[in-house]
Amino acid sequence: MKKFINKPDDFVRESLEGLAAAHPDLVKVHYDPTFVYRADAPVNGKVAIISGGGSGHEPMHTGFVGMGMLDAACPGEVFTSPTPDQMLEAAKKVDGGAGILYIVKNYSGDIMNFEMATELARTDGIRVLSILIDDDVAVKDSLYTQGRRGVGTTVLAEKICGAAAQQGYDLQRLADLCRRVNLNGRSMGIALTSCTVPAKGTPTFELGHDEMEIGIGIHGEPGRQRLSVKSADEMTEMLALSMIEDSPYSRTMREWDENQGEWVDVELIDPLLEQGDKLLAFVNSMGGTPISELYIVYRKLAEICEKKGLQIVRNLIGPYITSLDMQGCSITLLKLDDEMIQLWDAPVKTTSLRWGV
Amino acid sequence: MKKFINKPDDFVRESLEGLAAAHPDLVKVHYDPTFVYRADAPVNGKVAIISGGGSGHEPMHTGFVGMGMLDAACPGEVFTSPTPDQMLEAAKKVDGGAGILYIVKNYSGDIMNFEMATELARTDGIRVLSILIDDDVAVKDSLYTQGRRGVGTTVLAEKICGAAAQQGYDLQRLADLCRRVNLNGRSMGIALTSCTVPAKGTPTFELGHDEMEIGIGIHGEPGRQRLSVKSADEMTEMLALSMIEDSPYSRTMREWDENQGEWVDVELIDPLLEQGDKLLAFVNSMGGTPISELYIVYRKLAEICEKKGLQIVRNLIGPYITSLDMQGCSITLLKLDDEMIQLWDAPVKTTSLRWGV
Amino acid sequence: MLTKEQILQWLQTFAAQIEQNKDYLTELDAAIGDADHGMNMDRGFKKVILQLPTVADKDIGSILKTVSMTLISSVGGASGPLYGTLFLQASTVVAGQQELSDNDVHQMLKAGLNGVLQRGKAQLGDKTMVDVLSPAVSAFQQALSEGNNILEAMQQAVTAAEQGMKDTTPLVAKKGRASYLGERSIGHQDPGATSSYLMLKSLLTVLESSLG
Amino acid sequence: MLTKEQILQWLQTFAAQIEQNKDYLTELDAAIGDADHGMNMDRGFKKVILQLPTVADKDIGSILKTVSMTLISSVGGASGPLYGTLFLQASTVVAGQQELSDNDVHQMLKAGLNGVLQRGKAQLGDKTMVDVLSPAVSAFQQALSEGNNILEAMQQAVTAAEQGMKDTTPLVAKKGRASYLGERSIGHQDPGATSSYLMLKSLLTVLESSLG
Ligand SMILES: Nc1ncnc2c1ncn2[C@@H]1O[C@H](COP(=O)(O)OP(=O)(O)O)[C@@H](O)[C@H]1O
Ligand SMILES: Nc1ncnc2c1ncn2[C@@H]1O[C@H](COP(=O)(O)OP(=O)(O)O)[C@@H](O)[C@H]1O
Ligand SMILES: [Mg+2]
Ligand SMILES: [Mg+2]
Ligand SMILES: [Mg+2]
Ligand SMILES: [Mg+2]
Repeated sequence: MKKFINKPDDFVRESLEGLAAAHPDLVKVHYDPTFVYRADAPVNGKVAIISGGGSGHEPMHTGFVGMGMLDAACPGEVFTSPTPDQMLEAAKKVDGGAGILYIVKNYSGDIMNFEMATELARTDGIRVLSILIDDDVAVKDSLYTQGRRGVGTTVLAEKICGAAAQQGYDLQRLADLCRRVNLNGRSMGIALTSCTVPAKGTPTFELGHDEMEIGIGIHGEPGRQRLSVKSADEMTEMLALSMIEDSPYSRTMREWDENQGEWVDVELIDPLLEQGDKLLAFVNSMGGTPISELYIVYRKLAEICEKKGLQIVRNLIGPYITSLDMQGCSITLLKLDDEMIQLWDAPVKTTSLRWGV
Repeated sequence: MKKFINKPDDFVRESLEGLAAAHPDLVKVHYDPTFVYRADAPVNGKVAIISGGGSGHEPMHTGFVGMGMLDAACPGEVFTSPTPDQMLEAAKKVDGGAGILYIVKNYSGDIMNFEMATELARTDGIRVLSILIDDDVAVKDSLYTQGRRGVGTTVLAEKICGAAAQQGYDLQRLADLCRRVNLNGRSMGIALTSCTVPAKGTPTFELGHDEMEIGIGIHGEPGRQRLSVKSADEMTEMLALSMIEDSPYSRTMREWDENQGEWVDVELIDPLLEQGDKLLAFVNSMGGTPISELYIVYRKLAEICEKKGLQIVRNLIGPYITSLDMQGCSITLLKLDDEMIQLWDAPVKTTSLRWGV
Repeated sequence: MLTKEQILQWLQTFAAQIEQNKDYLTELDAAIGDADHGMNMDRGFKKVILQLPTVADKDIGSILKTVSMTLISSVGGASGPLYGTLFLQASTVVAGQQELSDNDVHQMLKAGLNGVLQRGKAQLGDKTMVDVLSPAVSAFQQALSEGNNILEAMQQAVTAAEQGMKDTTPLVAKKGRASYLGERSIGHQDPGATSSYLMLKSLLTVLESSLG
Repeated sequence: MLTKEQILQWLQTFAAQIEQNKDYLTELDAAIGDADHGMNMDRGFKKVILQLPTVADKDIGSILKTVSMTLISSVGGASGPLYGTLFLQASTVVAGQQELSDNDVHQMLKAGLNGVLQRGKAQLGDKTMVDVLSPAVSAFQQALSEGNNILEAMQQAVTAAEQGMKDTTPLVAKKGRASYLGERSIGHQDPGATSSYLMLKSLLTVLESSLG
């Protein structure tokens, strides 16, 4: 393994120290428990948004802390969800009195840790709602699995909800918006190489010189299928069609009922993509794929969407939700409404996503 | 070779088509000869800035076209400097009547092609000045080599000069500023892996599992020295000290004399770095190194600069001048004055660098 | 009967087992997960070992609660809340006690299993740690009810645990990360089941060395 | 004497040689440069071959000028302006001519070499195409002055070119990308020198097949 790290055990900590050193105007880092928070937190009267998850997906989430996006991010060890005390302490630090929205990716570890954090926050008198992101269409059924994974839509939900919080949405309205973004988002990814987890030191899986994994998540786990590599156009088509032709996905999700103070099951179904829909197209590098290749993917994606009568009205292209040094790419298609468009365009000032200010 | 490309020969073209499709509000692309230009070009009365070079360094230069940075970028084939007709046509397209500044990296190919373009522009009645960037301290002497290569400082010069042009600097003042940025910038890079040029299909050089190349350029060429890999802190220290302890570098550069209509030799010497200097620290990924590792490098770099009495007052961290999919990183230290700081902070709106707007 | 010293020895033995099998557990997780289970558990139990001296003179309930809190705040991932809840629920049924009767031990193990079931919602056959814990607790109870002593009961529990662990190999995972692999999760032993087996085997080791 | 047809054959032969040696030239460039010389030259000469029919009925000067313009606008890199200038300067001394005397050929080659020297500022021994062109032009002139015919002169030029090409191997590069390697450029043959050798050898092939 060749990486710019010192000891594998110090990877997360030292990377955060670098982040803090580089951007003291934007973020601060608290250690033990570890979380990154807006330098100007708490913002009085604003709902605070907290996300988190395993490290190794940078810039998500730590790079998205700042005005118009996250109030705090809780990084776990590499690919390991953070612990409830991190989330609880972060909530205490950034709570501006209007409550906290946890944006959680649908992994058993993340869910269980955030559930515990939600319960703990409540006993500490902090209002918390929690929304799960599960947008990865590679996972087909929800009955026999943990359900879809949370991937690219997470970034978009954080941006859109971050803008809404900044504009004064209250906690319930924000949670509803976040759920809506999730239901309208779909993702699918391909790996050309495995990533290498620093503590392990060798690639998580081995891919032959002409093989690719399709339907991967973001944790270096193998995908659903191993195929021989194809052209950029063919790979793009596989990804795009798996989303565009995705049949309605229904699942039961647990959400926190503030009034009853307990977890309740809610039935959720994705709206289908239809001709004339406006989309945000997000072409994402898994970390090791350069932007020049992402544009080749985008080129074909735009062509396919046009053919299908889908209108790409916004896009995001770059490495935003990664798997360490993995070569590969994922596409996220988010069906937009006018409210989401306005919120997407709103100013954002974080270390890794910035415009309008 | 596994990449998101179709045919290697179409790599550059299709990547540009994707760029154009993604950002029609910001840039347009002209083909045959190929150049990317500001969607609102020409900007009347403003000096236009044109850069260019081989492709494979994205986002540089094509991702830096837009308000407050470049007016046009001329991409060559991968790692192959573009041709004079590209530069000439781009100049005609973006000339707002106040002349053109070519920002050129110091490679024999780039120099020769831009020299021809300068001569051609003159015969077409367009005022052109041309400044060379040669900031790579890995190249030690200028007598026995082509001289230092142009690397990371190029990005910084394009941003700073772009802002100055936007603020109304005239051509001569802009050229003087660009020369000053170059003289104050130093860079040094390390490769952990080779990149793979699409048309070749195999890595340009082979590195063992525990080897690194130090003093690399940005074209996948081997560096000055091959060493066994070290910790991030040690690698950062090697890079940083080679710049901080760099002795004064003097060289003869050819610049275009507008009045005489010919090339003249100018003697240029870098100012030394001194205690108390204000710096812009630029930690750059070669394409395949994720941002989490760049922050580990930045962490140590900040520590070293502090110890040496150098003040980092601005920074830039990310993949901005790359070598396709190479894993590695480079550091650029630019000594700043107040004028440069103000120009760095000025709004910029390009596809890959954006703030303040 | 299980004394407080034996409980402490158990935790130490388990921590040592985890350290020893760290890479093995991670390799198992690499095949069908994200290559961190060994690291996660080891990080947690290293912290536990540091905490133990501070509570060694407290009751067993307090000790197990400290283990739980330490795991919850240091392991993360799926195994953190699961093992954390296991020890939390186990601690509640032995609160205040300095030693445990054979039945206490059974109640403790059962409470731990129930904690895992509650937190993780996995069922038997989902290819998780439940596939080890559940048959082991049943075997333990069965053995006790047939009049065996704690050592014998634990031997049978560990035999059932080992079988349960091995039986995860042909299963399709339905919970946790491995579930994303669908059919491709077949043929690999579940890492969490493996660490749970080590936990029970560590308890047996302590019993054998005390009584043997 | 060299006819217009022979000039056209030369360009075609050279283009074919480049295509055939594309990977070889690129490999040479990978060792001490950026792995594109074969691709660069091939891209340019494929365009040249497309252009040739449009100027085949013009004079030699016009043909060479078209070659030059085509190379300049399609090769890029260092070799584009260098070969472009070579053919540009060569074209000026044979402007308007339909055939070339032996001395015209010498003037043409010398003008080409001077173009490269002017544009690239390399000196003999800098490990560039100059190390092939310069000794070849000298040998050609020497052979003519000793009364040899053009075929014999060209044979000696190519012998000198081949020697110059091989002699680049032990040199430290002082121009172009290879110069960044310093001492590490030793032991590798220069790609541009190699393509220049192919250019001269192609001319010899044409002469041999016409006269032989
Ligand atoms: N819902 C669940 N119920 C019970 N056990 C589970 C559940 N989800 C995961 N596990 C167990 O956790 C183990 C993985 O733990 P670990 O690798 O530490 O966490 P993560 O999956 O978050 O990386 C699996 O092998 C499985 O035994
Ligand atoms: N200044 C120069 N003068 C003469 N020849 C040069 C000079 N610089 C480079 N060359 C020649 O160009 C060759 C490299 O060409 P090529 O690979 O096509 O361009 P680039 O170096 O821009 O990638 C070298 O092998 C060398 O022979
Ligand atoms: Mg994990
Ligand atoms: Mg080149
Ligand atoms: Mg795991
Ligand atoms: Mg080359």
